[in-house]
Amino acid sequence: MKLAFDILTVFFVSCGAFFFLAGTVGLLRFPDSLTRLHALTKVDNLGLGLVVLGLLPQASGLFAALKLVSIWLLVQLSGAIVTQLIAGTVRQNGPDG
Amino acid sequence: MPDANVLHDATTTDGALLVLAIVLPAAGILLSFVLGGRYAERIALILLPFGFVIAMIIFIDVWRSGHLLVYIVGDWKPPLGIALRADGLSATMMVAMAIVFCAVAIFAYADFGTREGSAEVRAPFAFWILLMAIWGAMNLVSLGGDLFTLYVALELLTFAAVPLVCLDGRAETLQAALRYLLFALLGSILYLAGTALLYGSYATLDIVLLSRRVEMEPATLVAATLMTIGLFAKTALFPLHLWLPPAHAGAPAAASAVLSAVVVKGSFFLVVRLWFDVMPGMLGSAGSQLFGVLGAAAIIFGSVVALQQQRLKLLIAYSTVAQIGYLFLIFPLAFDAASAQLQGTGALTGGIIQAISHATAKAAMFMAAGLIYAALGHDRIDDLGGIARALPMTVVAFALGGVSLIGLPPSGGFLAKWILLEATVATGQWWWALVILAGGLFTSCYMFIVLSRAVAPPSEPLKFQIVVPRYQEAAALVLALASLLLGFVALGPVDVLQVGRLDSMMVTLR
Amino acid sequence: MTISSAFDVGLVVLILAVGAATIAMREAFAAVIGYVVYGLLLAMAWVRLAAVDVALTEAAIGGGMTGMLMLGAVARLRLAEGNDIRTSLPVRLAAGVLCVLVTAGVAVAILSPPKTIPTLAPMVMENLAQSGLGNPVAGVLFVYRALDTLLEKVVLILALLGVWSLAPDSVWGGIPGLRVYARPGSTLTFLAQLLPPVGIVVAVYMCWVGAKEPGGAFQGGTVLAAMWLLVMIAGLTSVPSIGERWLRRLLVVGPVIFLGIGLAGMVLANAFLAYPPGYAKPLIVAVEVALTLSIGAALGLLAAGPPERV
Amino acid sequence: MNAATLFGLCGAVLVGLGLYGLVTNPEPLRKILAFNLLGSGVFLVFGVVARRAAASGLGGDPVPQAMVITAIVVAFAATAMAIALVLRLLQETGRSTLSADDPGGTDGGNS
Repeated sequence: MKLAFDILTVFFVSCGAFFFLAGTVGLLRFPDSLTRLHALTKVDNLGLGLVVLGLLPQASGLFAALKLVSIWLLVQLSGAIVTQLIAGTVRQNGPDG
Repeated sequence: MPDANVLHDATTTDGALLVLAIVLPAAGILLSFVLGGRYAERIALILLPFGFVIAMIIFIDVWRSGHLLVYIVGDWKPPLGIALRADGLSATMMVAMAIVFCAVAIFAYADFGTREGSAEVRAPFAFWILLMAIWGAMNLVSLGGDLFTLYVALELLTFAAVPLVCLDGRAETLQAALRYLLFALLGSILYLAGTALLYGSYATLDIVLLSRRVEMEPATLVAATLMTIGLFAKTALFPLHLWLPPAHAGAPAAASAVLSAVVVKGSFFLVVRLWFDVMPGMLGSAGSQLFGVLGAAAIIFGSVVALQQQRLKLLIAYSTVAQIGYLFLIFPLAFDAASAQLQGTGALTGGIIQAISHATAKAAMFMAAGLIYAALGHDRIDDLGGIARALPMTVVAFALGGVSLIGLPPSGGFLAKWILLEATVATGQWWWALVILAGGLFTSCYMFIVLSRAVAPPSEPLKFQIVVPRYQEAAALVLALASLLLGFVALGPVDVLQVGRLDSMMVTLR
Repeated sequence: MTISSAFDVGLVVLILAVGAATIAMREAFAAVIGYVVYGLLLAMAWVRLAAVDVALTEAAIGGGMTGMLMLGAVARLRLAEGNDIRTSLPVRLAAGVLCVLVTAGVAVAILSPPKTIPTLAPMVMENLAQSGLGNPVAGVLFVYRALDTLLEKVVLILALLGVWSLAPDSVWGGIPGLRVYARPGSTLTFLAQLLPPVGIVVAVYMCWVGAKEPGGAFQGGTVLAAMWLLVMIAGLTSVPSIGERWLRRLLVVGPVIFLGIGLAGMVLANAFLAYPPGYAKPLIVAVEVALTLSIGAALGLLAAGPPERV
Repeated sequence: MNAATLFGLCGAVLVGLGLYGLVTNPEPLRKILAFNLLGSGVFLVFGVVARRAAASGLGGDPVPQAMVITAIVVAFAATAMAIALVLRLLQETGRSTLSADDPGGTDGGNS
């Protein structure tokens, strides 16, 4: 049982880490702000989501698991909104604004 | 060791006075802030005289009993808790500073008084609260028995002093304030780094405990060096003085008086605490000579630049740079080659008297310069002609302050320099005597320039901007007289400075 | 090399790289962004040093609030004239030598620890039970070294007064110059409506657990300040003028209660800032709650800057 | 080398970096940033002092940890005041420099 949990953790966290890596490469390599934002949201949603999912089996109890999920939700929320704000600014002021 | 167990860690009778000396200003700040309007002024004017009374009682207590006053805050003894201690040095400093604060408050009543019924005004509201803050911070600097508490005191001092510089909101003073702030922050962070390392080595920051535990180790030396550089920056010791002249010369007169007389003495006091109390055996001969060289350079440089100034307030500010130099001559002179220790006797007494006489004299001079500026609308030294006839009391106050700076008898400056000269003879370090005498000569030169212009007839009839209130002139004169008559303490309670020194010295001799 | 020490090395390298970048970068904006990242990395370092209380404070204040303050300043300074020339090479070299010396000094001090490392931890724990607190850091802040904590609150008020005193005379008592982006229906408004309830719960939680576990008045106060600023920036609530009675009262309520309880200790217990036996915990919690409010208000207003309009 | 020493050396380097930025960078805002870097290096030194003194089941000595919390708040207040000064200066003059003779520029070279 413990082993199965550990395997799950390793799998999901690795997947999450992959998305983090991909998102970071995108952030550095993509040509303009909007596409970079696109790359970043992948990190927020999928990357962090997978990491949290992977950590859930290791959580010490229901409360800790809830805390983990709420971290993901909060990052989702703030990430999405901040991305919106940046994108809005870009649309308003042009790519250099 | 007979007194190794005397930790000064029990609250003494009257120890509560020490708490009062810190709580009163803190409460005054909070109350003024919340009540607003004219209350800041009223609260400050009520509390500052109380501060003088408290300082006097503490002083008399220490003097009469010959013992420290101690208060253990929260009933937690060091190293876990914090002790407040009043020894001879701190009691003396507190009284001297309280006198300056009271005089400044009277002086400032004219510039920062608010009329009945008017709304809250920015500059007065800020000024009175900041004045109380400096008062509280100085009390804490004097009484704090723990190096981290003293860090908080230093920060209190910084946060109170910087806004005073730019109260008038002109671009030059804003720039001076920013520069001052950066220097002061650098100073306090270096000081803090030193406390971190000291705590790491000895697990206490209590001054008495530390003085018993310190050993010659790399970490301790690094800590002491960092703290000293930080404190030098705050004291504006040459060559870290760059911030001082524009800041002190640009501030409103009452603020300049406090900054020059009081604030720089706070960090100087901590240098003394650190080297004389915490680690008297660490400075060594070379270190004490280095301090002396910096002091001598400050005296020469400050005086020479002061001589070249066109504006009165800048001249006084550079004179502060020079006078700070004297304070650091005490280190080579207090160094006892036989025991390789700093001895807290003759030279230290001279240094403290110099600090006090400079505080009173310089406050008086800045006030006088402020009055001259207010009356003429400028402070160009070349155009001071006729001012001596128009504002005789002010010019006399300025001149008397100068007498003390030069070191003519019976002034405090005379007594201080006399003691320092005696120490040069006793320790056979004649070269410092040359510096002391040269400094006096320079000071007489620039005083002569200013006074000769002031008594000269005016080139054109003087036009006065305002009528200077008498009590402002009187406040300046009283401080100048205090500085002039300070020399007479030689007949009285000079030995109070030794209270509390002997035992910490003996312990480190082990 | 174990995984955790590899992590530490990686973390240190990252911290130093980002730190050096904030110094070396030409663009002020990029440097500030770098500093925010740096603050978060540093918070991780604090976790690795087993100082969760400090990590929370560093993340909230060092990274968050300072970063926000700096970003606001950069935005305004962009309009300023092009800045002066770089410092000359000899000066930079001299400064470099000085800094290497300082670094070497501190490094030597760290590499030569005393043979037996002295600590106050046992003494702190021994006496902690008396106060009923479970968090040793809170014990130091509110029991053993309460004087420092109290005076530091006064420092905070003074700093705020200092910031306010920079205002021109004509706008004294006016409204701080916080930039407001009020656009009803915008995403910012949405965030400002959604986040504060969560944030306030977090702040209350932090303040409440501070007695037992990491957290406390500083961290809770910072979260409160952040929420308040968010709501003000989104234009959902107006920025208060600095003359408001309630605002002044809010700012001093923490230190005043702290001071009051401290003075009461002279009569009811046996010293200033001592707590009567058995009442220590409730009194400290009361002080912490009041301080959380005052700290939140003070930090928020420090970030908002001096008054700029009436 | 243990983790505490590693972070301690990191702190030492940060102190140097911050000091360098504070002395050499002409822009006030960058000086303030450098001051914060310098400060955080000093705080790390506190952290190391705390960490290596771990005892009684604690991860570190709580006394220096508490001191750091106090110092972080003070450093923030200082930053806020410095930035307010810079912005006010900008308002008055349209510039934000510290004039030609730069504080800490030529003079900071002594120790």
